[in-house]
Amino acid sequence: MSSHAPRTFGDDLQPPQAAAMTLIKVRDLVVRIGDRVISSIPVLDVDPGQCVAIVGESGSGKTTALMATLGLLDGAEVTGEVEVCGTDVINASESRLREIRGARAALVMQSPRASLTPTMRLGTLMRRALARHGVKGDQAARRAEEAVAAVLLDRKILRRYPHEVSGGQAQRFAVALAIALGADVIVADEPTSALDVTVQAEVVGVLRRLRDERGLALLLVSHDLALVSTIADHVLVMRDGTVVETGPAAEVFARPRAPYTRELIAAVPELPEVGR
Amino acid sequence: MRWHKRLAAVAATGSVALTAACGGGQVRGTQGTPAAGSASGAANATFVYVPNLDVVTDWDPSTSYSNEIIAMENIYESLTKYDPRTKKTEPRLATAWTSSGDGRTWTFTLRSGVKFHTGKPVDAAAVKASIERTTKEAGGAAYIWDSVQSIKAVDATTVQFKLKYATPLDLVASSDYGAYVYDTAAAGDLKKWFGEGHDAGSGPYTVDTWQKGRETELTLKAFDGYWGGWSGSRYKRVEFRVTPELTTASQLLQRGEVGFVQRLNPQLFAQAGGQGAQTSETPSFQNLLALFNTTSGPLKDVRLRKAVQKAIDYDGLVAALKGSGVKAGGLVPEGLLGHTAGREPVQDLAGAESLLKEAGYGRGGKELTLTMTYAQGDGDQQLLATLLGSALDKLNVRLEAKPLQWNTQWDQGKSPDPAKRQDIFVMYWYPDYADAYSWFVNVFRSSDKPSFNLSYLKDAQVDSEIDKLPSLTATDKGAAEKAYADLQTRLIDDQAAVAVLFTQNYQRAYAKGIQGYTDNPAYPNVVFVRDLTAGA
Amino acid sequence: MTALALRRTPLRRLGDLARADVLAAVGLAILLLVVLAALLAPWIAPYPDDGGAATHPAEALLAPGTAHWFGTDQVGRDVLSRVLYGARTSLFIAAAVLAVSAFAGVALGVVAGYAGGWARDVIMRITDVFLAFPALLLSLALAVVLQPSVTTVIVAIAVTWWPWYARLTASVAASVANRGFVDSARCLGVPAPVIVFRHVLPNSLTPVLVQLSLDGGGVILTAAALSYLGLGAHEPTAEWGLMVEQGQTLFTTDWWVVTFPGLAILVTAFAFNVLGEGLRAALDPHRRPR
Amino acid sequence: MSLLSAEEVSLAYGRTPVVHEVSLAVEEGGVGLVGESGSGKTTLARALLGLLPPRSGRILYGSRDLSAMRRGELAEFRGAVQPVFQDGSEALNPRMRVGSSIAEALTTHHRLDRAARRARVAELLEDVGLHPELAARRPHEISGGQRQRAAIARALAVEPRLLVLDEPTSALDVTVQARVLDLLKTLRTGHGLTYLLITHNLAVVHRLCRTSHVLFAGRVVESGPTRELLIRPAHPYTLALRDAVPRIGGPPPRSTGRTEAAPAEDGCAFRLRCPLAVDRCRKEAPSPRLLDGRRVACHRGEEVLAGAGRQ
Amino acid sequence: MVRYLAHRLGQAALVVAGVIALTFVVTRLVPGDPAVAYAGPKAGPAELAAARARFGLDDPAPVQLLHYVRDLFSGDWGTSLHTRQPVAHDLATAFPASLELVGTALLVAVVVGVPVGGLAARYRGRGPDLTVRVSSVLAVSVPVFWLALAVQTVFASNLRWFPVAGEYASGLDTTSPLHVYTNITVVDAALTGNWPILTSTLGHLVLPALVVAAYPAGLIAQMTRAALIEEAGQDHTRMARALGFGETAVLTRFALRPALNPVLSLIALVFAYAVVNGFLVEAVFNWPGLGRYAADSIRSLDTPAIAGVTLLVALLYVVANLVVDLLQGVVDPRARTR
Repeated sequence: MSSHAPRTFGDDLQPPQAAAMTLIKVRDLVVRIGDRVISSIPVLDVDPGQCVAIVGESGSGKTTALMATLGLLDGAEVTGEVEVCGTDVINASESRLREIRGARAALVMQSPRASLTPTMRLGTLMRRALARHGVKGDQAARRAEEAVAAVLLDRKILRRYPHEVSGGQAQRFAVALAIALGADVIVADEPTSALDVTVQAEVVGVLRRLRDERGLALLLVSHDLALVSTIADHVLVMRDGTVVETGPAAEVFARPRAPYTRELIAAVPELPEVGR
Repeated sequence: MRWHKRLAAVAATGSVALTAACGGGQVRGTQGTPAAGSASGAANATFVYVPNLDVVTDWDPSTSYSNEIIAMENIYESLTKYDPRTKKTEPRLATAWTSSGDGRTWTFTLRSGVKFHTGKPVDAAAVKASIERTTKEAGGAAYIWDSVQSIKAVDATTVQFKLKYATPLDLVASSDYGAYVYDTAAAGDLKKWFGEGHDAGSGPYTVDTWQKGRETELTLKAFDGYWGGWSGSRYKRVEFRVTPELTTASQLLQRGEVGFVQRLNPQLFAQAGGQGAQTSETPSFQNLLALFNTTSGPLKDVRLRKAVQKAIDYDGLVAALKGSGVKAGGLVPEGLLGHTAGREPVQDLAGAESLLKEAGYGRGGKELTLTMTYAQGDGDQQLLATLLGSALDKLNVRLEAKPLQWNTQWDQGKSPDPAKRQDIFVMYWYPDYADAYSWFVNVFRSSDKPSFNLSYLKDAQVDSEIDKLPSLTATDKGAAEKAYADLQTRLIDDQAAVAVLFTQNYQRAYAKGIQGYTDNPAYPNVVFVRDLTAGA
Repeated sequence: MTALALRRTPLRRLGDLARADVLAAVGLAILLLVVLAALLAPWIAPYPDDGGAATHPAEALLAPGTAHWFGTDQVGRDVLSRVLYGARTSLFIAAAVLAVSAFAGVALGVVAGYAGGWARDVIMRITDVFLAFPALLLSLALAVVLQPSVTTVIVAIAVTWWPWYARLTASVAASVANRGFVDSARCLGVPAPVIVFRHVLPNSLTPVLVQLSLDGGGVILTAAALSYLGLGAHEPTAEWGLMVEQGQTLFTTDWWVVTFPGLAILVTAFAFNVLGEGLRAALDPHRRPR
Repeated sequence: MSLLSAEEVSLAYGRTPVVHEVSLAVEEGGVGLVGESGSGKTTLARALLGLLPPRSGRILYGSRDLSAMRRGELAEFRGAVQPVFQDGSEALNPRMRVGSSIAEALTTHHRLDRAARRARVAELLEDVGLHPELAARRPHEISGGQRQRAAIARALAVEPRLLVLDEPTSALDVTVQARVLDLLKTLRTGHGLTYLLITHNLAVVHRLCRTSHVLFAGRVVESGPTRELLIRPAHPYTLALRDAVPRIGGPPPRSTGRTEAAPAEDGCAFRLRCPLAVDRCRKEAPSPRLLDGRRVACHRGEEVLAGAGRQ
Repeated sequence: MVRYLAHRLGQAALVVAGVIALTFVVTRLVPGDPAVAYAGPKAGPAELAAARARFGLDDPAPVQLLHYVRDLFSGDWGTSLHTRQPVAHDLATAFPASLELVGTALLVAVVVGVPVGGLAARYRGRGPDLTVRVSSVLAVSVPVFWLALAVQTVFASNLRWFPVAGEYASGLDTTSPLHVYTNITVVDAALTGNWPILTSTLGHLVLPALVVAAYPAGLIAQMTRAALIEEAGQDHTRMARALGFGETAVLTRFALRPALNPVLSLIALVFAYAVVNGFLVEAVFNWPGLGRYAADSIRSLDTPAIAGVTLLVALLYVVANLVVDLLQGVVDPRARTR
């Protein structure tokens, strides 16, 4: 018995229809190592089609919070309430979590090529991931090709090894994995900070399009305020493990309330203003 | 020139290897054809001999001078055979012999009706041809025939030797090396033919299979036409299974996989005896000598030589050997003409101490450092090194005992530069034929370039007495006995050129069912397999 | 992990390691015991004379008992005393080999790593040649040439061991040479020898230290094998490999003569190996074992 | 005459060519070298520091060729040109105390007694906004921003005229980055420094350098006044770079062309990524030419200036 | 890839040249007169001179080196002083048995080491891990000559589970003679369907192969564990977990192949070492391989034979390294583009 049947919308990759429920719901999340609180988030909700960004500098606990939502933290004590697509992540069994990972909530990591298994062709990785979640044979092949196309990659890429693709391609392929598996939400940890600025623009463009066209939700962690300001609907600013400010992105960037937020915004070096 | 030949040899080897690799496949060990007799031979009893070294290095009966004796003595025969119990030679291929009064003419009467494995008869001509070829090849132990001036085949069964000087030729003819009689016309290129593992002997067995490097290196099968016949339950096959590790050999014996183990250590020997194997313990003709440097270094001083001689714990050494050695009574082992009873040395630390003191050393005196070289890997010599070092230590003498490869040890001993020579040289000595002369002429006769006289002794009186030994032995055994006794007193007591540490004991272990085994130390390690019978 | 560990002084690092890794702690403890045994052998050995030239042929091959816990050998020496004294020989050999080969290897390796170019090529090809010979075999050939002795063992093993350090140091030094502070020193005009000694060398040593502790076991095993083959220490030196060799034919009859020195080798090599393993895990996770 | 210049310099690592016939001059007001990963900017910086001999072309300090310098001259060059690298922890020997690292720089060119050395180290630390007590710490015991400041202090110790800054802030958090940039600005006037800044960040160049060179695949594709370059790029690559930078309150970043295409082997290296590429770009590699106050290597520079390539 | 291969072959050739030169130097340094070793201890001066001339020992060293190299390439590895056979022939006879032993041992080492290392990595820090770590370190720490004696005494002598020594029961040569094609007994017996010899050989192989396997198995287990743990901390395995794979699947399906790379280079390294370690074991188990030949040559200062064995093993090492480099290309696509 599988509590999580393959998504029925999957084959033609239509966006989830009646997804009115909150995809990621965090309440009073506290992550401790020993006695030290390394990350705490009182409230966080990611709704379908929404991009929520956690912003902060190194050591602010933003990545920890992100990994906690997938139940991928080792050696840390996690308390509070984390619900991903209706599943209580903190108390769920490992096997239940494995059903969610990838298929409902997919991860995109910072290092583009290192996050793909070096000895595996991308197509093999895709096939194994699909098989893991019950999609096999022709259906899997079709899904793979559609997903790759959705992130503007040539399907030839499925025959390549990670070291044969560029960073931007690798990152887009990671997104394609999420699409193919039918994930509702992508959890991305600094997905563009290892990329050149032109490539970053491209990846962000793909993410934006998927959100707009398919209602894909995004939980994004970044230190780059400027980048966040161009994509996020909702922002949490973190510092030293706590959230110092939260609110709709437009609000936060236009009228930052916390002094730290103001400092962060002021620190972003400015380009000369040009009419584009 | 030379390397062209070598190239050809390589090409030949290469093609053999190739044939082996892609041809029809050789049958292991039997040089291409399975021995016809071997299949039925399984029903007959096989005698499995366990040597600890490779058996064959040289198949040529004229030049053979190594471990292969254990096989050769079963394949080939000499004119006479030495019996240590009677200290006399006995008939083998010769049934009788006489010598002239001056010991310079010897006449042997041959056994009739004896055939070589090649089918030819063993006659006087064959004897003459064999020994002449041996002399001509001049390898191995060929020197034993040095005294022979001419050989004459008087008739088919009578051979007469004329000698340059008196020599006990019956003893020479019983030599374990260089005395075989064989069919010299067995093949065109004899040397090469032998090298391929063929034999041309007259003995009870002939080569069946031989493959160097394999565990069972060599198997022999009975020669049906042997003159002694094959009545009774004799072994029709002999297998040589090379096993370097003593423990392994002993375990093989315990599990009944093998028949005879050439050498064990005393503990394993005792254990084998306790676990149902038969054992035999026989003093050998091989003794361990410590040669003292009489011409250079501190031991030039005869007092120090005597001190070291006295410091040696002879009894402790023999105790630690636990039966693999017995105390030596002089240079000549028991069982040989010239052995003198009552010469067994004893440790005398007080005597050593006072001699040392006299020379200014010892406790309270100067420290003395002596260098000693001995054979690496020989447990018994190592025991000596340990015990002697320990004894000398108490006398404020430091012993630097260096285990060396034989070549290295010997080169150092022979070094023209006296400063490079050792103070004490440890080595085994044994005669090629059962005659004590070997010790004296090789080890103690002076020579400008040292070869085996590694005490470097130069004593004209000793030399002249040594030179008289062969003719005395050939003519007047009583006088010979006395000459041997006098020489030993001179060398051991007066000159203190040598300490005889112990005579090795052969400790053999063999399977329960084997009957009729006796050890003949004149033929070291040899089992005369045909003399045995396989019991229950 | 690496950065964290680097922040500690060596002693505290060992302490951290012991706490983090029980097995490594055990190794460290055993090793300390062996070192103590070596240092205190004359005082703790029940028959100190037996570690040297003394012999008691009358008491040969006594089984373990109250008088001789580990029994006696062929010439009546106390095996326990000789095992304790053997620790001196083994540790001395290990220390000497490692010192010599690390010194030579690190010196050449640093030059190769920092200089690069043809100097690196030449040195690396030479190390390749030496590496092609298995340590035991080349040592064996050399030991034949040099005549058996403890010094021979040291020289023979060191000859086969230094290339590992040269290779290791060269690769580490090459990466250190590319780091900012080396460039920065070059830009200051600091002379090359000073750069090598002050900047490259100290920052290349951590993996060498790890390798040293891992190699302790290997050297002890190789030295024992050489002595076992009769090419190393000789009488009356107490050496474990030699003791096994001398007693090996007694395994089935007087087991204690072989078993205890063999165990001593095993335990010491084990201690070095677990300690080295632990150190590597803590300091240098990317090195491969040998 | 410029302080430091490159004349048609080509560089390679082993057999791989990295920089192709680049010419540039470091002048007062600061020069920026902008490019993405793999553009050869760091390699070029190493060559300009005299750490990597050019395969062809010359590096000139004043009018003297670095490769032909005598010992004394080289020492003078070393005293005048100093680097600051990306990561402060890289620039400082992790086994040396911060103070010793700075003191090493002091003693390489001057003889100073212990007390004077300590005083000078303290002074330098204060200059870069660090407490003198930090001299006793080791690099890993201080924060990233502090390390970068210490590295700057070390470079300043020899009283150089030119600092080569290789991504000086890219490893730092934004707030720290801002403070270090401020420090660099202050030091420039205080110490009479000229900067050669190597970065991928257009905004940082804009903040520190009057002139900029844009590097693509080891070639300078456009150079000129930074502000001009950013407001009105004449090379499609400069344009793409600028448009891809996200800005708070600005439009979403835009990508043009195929970013993953490798540099072309023949013709214009950028042509495979260029939305404006025409047949000529394949046949003929554009050589740099003057256009509207800048040098640009593009056949269609005029059209880019006129607004082609943007939507 | 082709250029890389050419480069590697060039490097290997250089190493081989160095190996030959070094071997030559070492053998020239051997004390004692090789002529004496050949002619025998009681040989006279004339025989010595003849032996000396035969081996070209009177030529100056560079000429000797030249001849040495020339002879090596023409297949003449000299003549052994103690077997009096061409060394090349001796090696060809002895080596297959060693290969049989070491090959089996390495097979065992890989078959045991990799899964056991994987098990330890899977249960890192827990019981199985500790057990594997302790036993693998024990395996690399045990003196092989001692282990051989102990194993033989216990399992062959006392328990009688396995034969004491030898390659197969010696009587079989007569009852079911073996047709030799490769000289590797197991292979030949299997090829020709010689079941008695095959089963006997396999039985005889067990103990020595296990003893030889101990060291490489321990190393391989350690290496596999370390490499897997390292891979398990890499981003790509975290990604695999985030795709919903369980820990065991992550290790076996994602981490294992990249982790095999260092394990492979280790096997090349260990191969030559196992051959030499095998020498010590061969002596105890009376295995008719190179070890006994080497031991005899050393005992008798048989310079050409020592040089031959040394050279052979060094060449094996070079070849093993080449093979592993190629294998790495198979296992890890990144290696193909070097």
